[in-house]
Amino acid sequence: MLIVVATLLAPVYAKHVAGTDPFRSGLSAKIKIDGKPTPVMQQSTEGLGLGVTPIGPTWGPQYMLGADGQGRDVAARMLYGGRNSLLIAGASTLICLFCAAIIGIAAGYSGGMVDGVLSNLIDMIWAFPVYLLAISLSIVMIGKSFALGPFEISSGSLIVPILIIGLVYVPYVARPIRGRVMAINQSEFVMAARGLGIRRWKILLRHILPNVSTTLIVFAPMLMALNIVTESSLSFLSVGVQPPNASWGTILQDGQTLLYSRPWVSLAPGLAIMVTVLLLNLFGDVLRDVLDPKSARGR
Amino acid sequence: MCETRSLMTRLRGHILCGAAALALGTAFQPAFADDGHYGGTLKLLGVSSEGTLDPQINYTARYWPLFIWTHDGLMAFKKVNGPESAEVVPDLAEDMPVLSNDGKTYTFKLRQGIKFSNGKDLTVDDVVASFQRIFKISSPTSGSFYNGIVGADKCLAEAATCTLEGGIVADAATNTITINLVAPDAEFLYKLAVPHASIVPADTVMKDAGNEPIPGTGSYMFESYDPNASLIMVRNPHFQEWSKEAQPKGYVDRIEYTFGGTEEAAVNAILNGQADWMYEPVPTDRLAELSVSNPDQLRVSPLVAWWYAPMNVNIAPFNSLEARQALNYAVDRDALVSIFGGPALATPVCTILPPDMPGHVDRCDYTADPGELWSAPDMDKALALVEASGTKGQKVTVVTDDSVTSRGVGTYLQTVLSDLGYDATVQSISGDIQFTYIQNTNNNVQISVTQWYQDYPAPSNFLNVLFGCDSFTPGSDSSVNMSGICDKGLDDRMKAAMVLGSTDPEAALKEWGDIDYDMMKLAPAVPMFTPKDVDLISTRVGNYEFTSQFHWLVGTAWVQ
Amino acid sequence: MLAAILSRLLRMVVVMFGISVITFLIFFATPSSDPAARIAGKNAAQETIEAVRKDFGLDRPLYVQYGLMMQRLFISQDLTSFANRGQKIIPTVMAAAPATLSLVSGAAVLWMLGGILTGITAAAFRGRWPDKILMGLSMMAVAMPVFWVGEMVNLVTQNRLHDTWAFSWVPALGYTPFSQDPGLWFRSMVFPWLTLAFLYIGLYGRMLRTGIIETYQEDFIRTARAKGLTGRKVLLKHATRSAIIPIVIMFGMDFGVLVGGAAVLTEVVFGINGVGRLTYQALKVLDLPMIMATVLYASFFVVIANAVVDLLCLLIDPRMRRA
Amino acid sequence: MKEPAEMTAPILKIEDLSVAFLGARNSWNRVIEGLSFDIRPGETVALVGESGSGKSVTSLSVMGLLDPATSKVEGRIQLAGHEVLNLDEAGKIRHIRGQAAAMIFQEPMTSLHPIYRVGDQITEALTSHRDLPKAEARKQAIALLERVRIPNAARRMEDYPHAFSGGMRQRVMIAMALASRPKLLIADEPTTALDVTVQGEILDLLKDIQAEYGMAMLFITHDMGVVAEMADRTVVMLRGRTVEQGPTAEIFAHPREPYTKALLASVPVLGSMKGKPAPLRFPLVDMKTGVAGEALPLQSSPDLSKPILEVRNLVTRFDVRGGLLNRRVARVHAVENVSFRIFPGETLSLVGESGCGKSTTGKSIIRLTDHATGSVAMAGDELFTLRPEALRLKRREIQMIPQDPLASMNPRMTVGDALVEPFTEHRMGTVPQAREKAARLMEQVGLTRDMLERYPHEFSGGQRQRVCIARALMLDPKLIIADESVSALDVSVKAQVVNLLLDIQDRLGIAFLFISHDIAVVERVSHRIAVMYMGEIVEIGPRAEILERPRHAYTRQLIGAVTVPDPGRRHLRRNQQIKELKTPIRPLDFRPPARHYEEVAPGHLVMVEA
Repeated sequence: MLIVVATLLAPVYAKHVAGTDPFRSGLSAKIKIDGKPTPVMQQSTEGLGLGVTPIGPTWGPQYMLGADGQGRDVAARMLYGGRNSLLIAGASTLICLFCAAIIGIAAGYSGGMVDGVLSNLIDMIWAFPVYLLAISLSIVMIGKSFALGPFEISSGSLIVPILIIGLVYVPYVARPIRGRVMAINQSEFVMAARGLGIRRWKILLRHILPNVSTTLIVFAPMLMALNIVTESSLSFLSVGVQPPNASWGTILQDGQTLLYSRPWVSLAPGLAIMVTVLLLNLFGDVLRDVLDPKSARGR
Repeated sequence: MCETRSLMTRLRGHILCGAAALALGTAFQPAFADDGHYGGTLKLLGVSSEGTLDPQINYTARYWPLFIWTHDGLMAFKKVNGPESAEVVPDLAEDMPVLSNDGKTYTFKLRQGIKFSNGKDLTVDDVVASFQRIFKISSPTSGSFYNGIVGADKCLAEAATCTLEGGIVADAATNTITINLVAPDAEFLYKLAVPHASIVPADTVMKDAGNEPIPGTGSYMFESYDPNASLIMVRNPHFQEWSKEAQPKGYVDRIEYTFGGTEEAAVNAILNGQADWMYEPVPTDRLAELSVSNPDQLRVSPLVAWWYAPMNVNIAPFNSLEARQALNYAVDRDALVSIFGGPALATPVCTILPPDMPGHVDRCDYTADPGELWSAPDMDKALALVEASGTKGQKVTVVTDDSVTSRGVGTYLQTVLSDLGYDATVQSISGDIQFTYIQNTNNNVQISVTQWYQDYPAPSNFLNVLFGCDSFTPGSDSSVNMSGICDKGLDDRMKAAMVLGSTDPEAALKEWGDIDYDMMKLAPAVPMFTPKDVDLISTRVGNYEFTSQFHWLVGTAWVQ
Repeated sequence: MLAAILSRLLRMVVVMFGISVITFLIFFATPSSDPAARIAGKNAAQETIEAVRKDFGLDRPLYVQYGLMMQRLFISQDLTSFANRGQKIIPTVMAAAPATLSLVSGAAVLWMLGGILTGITAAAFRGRWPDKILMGLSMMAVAMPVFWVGEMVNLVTQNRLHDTWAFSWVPALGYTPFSQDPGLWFRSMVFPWLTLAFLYIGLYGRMLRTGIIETYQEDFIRTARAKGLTGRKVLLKHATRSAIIPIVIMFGMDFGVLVGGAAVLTEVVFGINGVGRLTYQALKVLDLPMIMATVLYASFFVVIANAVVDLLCLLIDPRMRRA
Repeated sequence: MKEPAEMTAPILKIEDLSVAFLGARNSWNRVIEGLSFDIRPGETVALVGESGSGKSVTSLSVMGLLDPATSKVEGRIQLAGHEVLNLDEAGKIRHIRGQAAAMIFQEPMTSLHPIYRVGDQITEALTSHRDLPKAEARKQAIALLERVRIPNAARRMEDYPHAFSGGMRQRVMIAMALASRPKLLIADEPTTALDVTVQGEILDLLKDIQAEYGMAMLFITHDMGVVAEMADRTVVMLRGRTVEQGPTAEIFAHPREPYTKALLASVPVLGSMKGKPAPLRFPLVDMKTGVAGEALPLQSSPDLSKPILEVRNLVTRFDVRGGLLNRRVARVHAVENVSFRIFPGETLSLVGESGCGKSTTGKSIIRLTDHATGSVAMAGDELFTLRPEALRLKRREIQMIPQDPLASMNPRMTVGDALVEPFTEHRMGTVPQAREKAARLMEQVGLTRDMLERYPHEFSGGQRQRVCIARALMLDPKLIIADESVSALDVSVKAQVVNLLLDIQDRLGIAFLFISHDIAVVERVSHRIAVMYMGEIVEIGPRAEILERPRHAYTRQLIGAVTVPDPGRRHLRRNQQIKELKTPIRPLDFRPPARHYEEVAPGHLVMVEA
């Protein structure tokens, strides 16, 4: 919650406190430190004078966490990046749950051929290591704009990582959903509903779906936590969010090249990811306890 | 030369030094005659290997500097330090060739008594077979460097039966080789001096030799090659020095090139004296520290290259000359230089021909204060031009590769384009894909960030290759004229200049300079800066020599 | 039994066939991936590209190309890279495998020991501070991106504290084969092992703890206690033995996936030239033959892991042995 | 002859025991209050009461098996000289568990560790308190298995629990409990989960062993029949308190407390219907006074002109898949060639033990399983050939009342919605009409209108079963299949629900297919009875014929195994042969033999033994 609020405040921070645009190169920007204007990108003057180093953390309102290789305010980018990270993780979670629910329910409820085909497909994608699948999809999609129905998705759009991250975990959710649907479909109360002459689609809608939904809800925070890490990994490998847009993963990637001179550019997003994921996992545990009395007993 | 992406990788995120001359100065004394320096093992590091060991196929900046020590062509670039290294000298040929037939026929006399590393004698048959092999194995440059040889067209069409009938004529009795060209080519000798024209034994397999070393005539030979582990070079036991400037006897006895690891690890290893040199550029964030702590281990050298942003003149908004010029006015080269590592590592440029390229003239129109050199951006003029072009508000996507510097440049360009009133975004693609991606017109790339390094020191290598009509093939991944510009007048002038080069090089160079200036009036690209090369070497390496052609000369360095 | 093995093999072939087809199609859907242009080299003439296209069979229909590639990969085994002409694919993958295997096996030992210890300790001290501390650490381990942990480890061991007594023994990043220098191999793998294992210790520890605690609700645990067994025996022999079955299953799957190259992030961060990194680099340069080989290699291990896990289940859980 | 129990000191002495559990919001709920009783060596004391009366909690307290974090135990428990409540978990309590007292549990299926061999589990019980060489421990374990009459004991030592049937597992549990020759054996509902014939065997075994070992036994059960058969003394519990305790014969003959009287009056007793032609309601017992009212017989009688349901040659077989291949390896012949008819207003009961195929028969009839073949005609319409939509509409006429009402209701739907749904689904009226009917039916089944807004988990077991009955009645069915509908209910509730069903039949003339293993209840409700064994009907006929003149050996065995709440039967031994329960799993190439039935009396058919 705190993180959401903090990231929503990003524009306020960027405009009114830091006074910088986190998406604009600030290569020749200067800030005042102790009253003296100091360039954000500091040209090395000693020795051979090779290299330009961005300013380090000032712990003041401007460049609180220092600048990145483009002279942009890392703190401001952290907030915007957090927005994107959360947006991507959230949206991909929804997509994943949606697709997994459809596939899982289709496979689990219809059985027979449909189940056979879908289950085998799931198994096949399962055997494809997640990161490799995500990386290859990213490379394909980033290189190409494509039309999805009436929507043109441009390659730099956030929709690309959202789709990719959303899709790669579908088998991992669809499989348990399918199992759950099959279990519910065999359960006494569905039997009873059939015995009462309730129509098939109504059984699905009124009896199966509401009971699968807890499973889906329990998955949500865990999946979102996973997606945040996946997003950062993909961005770290530069196949995720595209510049100049930011996410915690891209900031980490920027920070990688400054690791030895400006470690805060890496530390900050890493810590942010850790805290967010931690909170999501905790929330997931709580949710599971609330919704699933069986495991609550175990705690 | 050796322009492959690896070269770009090598230069990714670089550096450079105002104190270059100073650093170079210390390494200068060509202390030959000191036999005490012979021997030892040179240890090189690379993050990854780069493919086949076939000198006629491999087109990478990583291996070309090695092939010049294991193989020879009829000609060679001088293996000496500094600008002189751009000169071609006879290598396997005894002398410079005799030109006849209006510059279309070259006659070489082959040196006698040279043996391949497998002990066989070098004969004219080997030379003929080697040239046929270029085509039979579809060498990457077979169609661009050697297509001027008579019979090459047939060979390109039907590689398997290539004979180069009438193109290459050998006379074993007189030990001469005659090469007939379709038209005069002022750059032909350069083309004979690059590794693709290496002379290999006639019985070499007529396909990519892969990881199997092919015997050569150089001072070293490949002993073993495992692309995942290492490449070992040892002395060629049959080598006798015949020309110190073409193929000197190297100092070290053994060269071990180890693959794997990371740049950071390589830096540490060199600092700890566990290795002598690394192929990859020193990570930027270490440079500032190293330039203070270990300045005597850094070598900064100028390169003949440029970073530029080609603009597609065939689609909006850069089909408008004003729009292209506006961007040229608006880009702050100083900011770009600072992305690359500061003024010690890069110099702003305004022209297509880099400063060290023959024919280059200091002229700059697109600056606040037009004159010889770039001074500052002129935003007012740029804004006015955009207004006049009527392209304001259009969408522009800058396509960069995913290296740190390239993305930095792209992001900066996006900022400038936004300032000019465009709706700009950046798209960064894996470097290896990006280079072909931006060439293909099907991808509708509007503007991209890329680099070009010389293959050999000829202006056509920049102007004609990058902006000539022949380099533009719509719908192909190989269409290096990324701007898609084809100006009939300028194209004819370039063709004429190339012909002129074979008779009056001086006049030709002047004409190239004018073409450069006139081409920039059309602004098919934004010239950004010319980068410099930084090498980090161990403290025991002596006699560091740098050539613009093949960069560090590994063979003339010593370790003891 | 033979029939069972055969059917397993058949399933494996089907899965791998599917994966190879998907890989192949993804590749050809990628823009700017014309292998001919990239094999031919920078600024190659159109004729050269055509010649290469023909030479590599890239002008044939897709299904023929697919067949050719499979033939060269599995039968003649001389498939070469698109990106690095002449680089033979199979020896390259085989050469990368030991590095990955070293990384993953070492980490696996650590994480199994660590995870089991963590899970049992936490369950034994349920609700008390050792449990809380261990579970807090586990949650953190799960929450931190592995590449970031790796980077921070590098920052400390390679740079910030490298000159202190604590980390001066840490060699430069990169992989040294065991056969070359066992000592160096070990020292260079310590931190990659720890980094990779950290995440899994967290995962396994949490899962085992939950499993043990859930098992404690089972009737047979009540029976064991009613028999008068010591608390320790109930915990270690009765509760843990049951709760560890899902851990073993998970371990089999994780191990298979990681050996297949899923440790890509760890390999990249620590500069280990393993299969994951090889795959990643092949993907970045769109080197189809290499991608194909590494992806099939990876899926092979996943499928094998599946089979081994099934077998393991039969061994450790007699209930599965029915029929 | 036993020495008088009064002469020796009690082995277990419970004084003023109170137990509270931690509930929601950290409140302590008292589940046992002021419980006191004692057991002397060699004596059997039964703790009897309905669910929630605190019987099991008492036994767990004695063993110290309650989780100290969530429970609070006060009072005194003296066991073989130990103050149980003063012992700590770390060590001393072990002197009690398995040494002074041993325990067997209700669920033999889950009480053995699934992944250890049976032999190892018994050996472990032997060695955990004594230093025994391995070989010696093994020998003793085999001896114990033999003692509990497990055939091939030595070989079966190597088997895992899943290879044992429920009865066999319970024997293993007993063997394990005997391992250290405890002074007290606590048996917590040891036969509840078992089939009636197996129950008899286990009770026999317990009696034998007690006689042989001379140990005391605390026997916990809800079944008055079992109490009568096993216990020297009986403690009747209600909601955590003792209602009455005393010698069993005394309690049965002259119950003093109204609750005890009510309990005894509600127990269905096999044989009590002798000479009664029509199904008979249970007498209603006033809980305050314990006075039983009059038992009203069913008023209406079946209309025998035309069957409402005619089942012919019903066969249901399931494939058993297994192995790494998941191939078909065998077939379960769940229902094999079953034929019968039910007439309007008639109740036909299907009886038999678990796994005999009676529930599958019920499900097959209304096509809730896909594997049935044969012919089922419902009021003239052949169900097996109906198209899905027609079948759906036809289902209105046959309704089911499930065994487990909680599982058969969607936990996310209010009871009101669950009742309205089928009504509107069959377009029988508008939603307000449906709600009105639902409210009326709720009242008819003894619930209130406002309960329609509740969720299933907010009801007690008996109430839920009433809801399920109401739901079935929403569709005005002609036939109701009651699948073990009252089996899981406490006796007093069971009586009420059975009465309710009879009321409905009286009023609406609905036919019932009553599926149950509880022969005493079956006797109450049936017009006719069919006995199933291994998927086949072995005997079918009028109720009195079957129960009073059983012809088939299995029917006799079944009836003989039924416990009767008559302390006079205490020393009865059934002396049945020990056998593993047969399963209807057959090889793929199995061809069921042709069966013939003989009509021994009008309407009384018996399968002819081959």
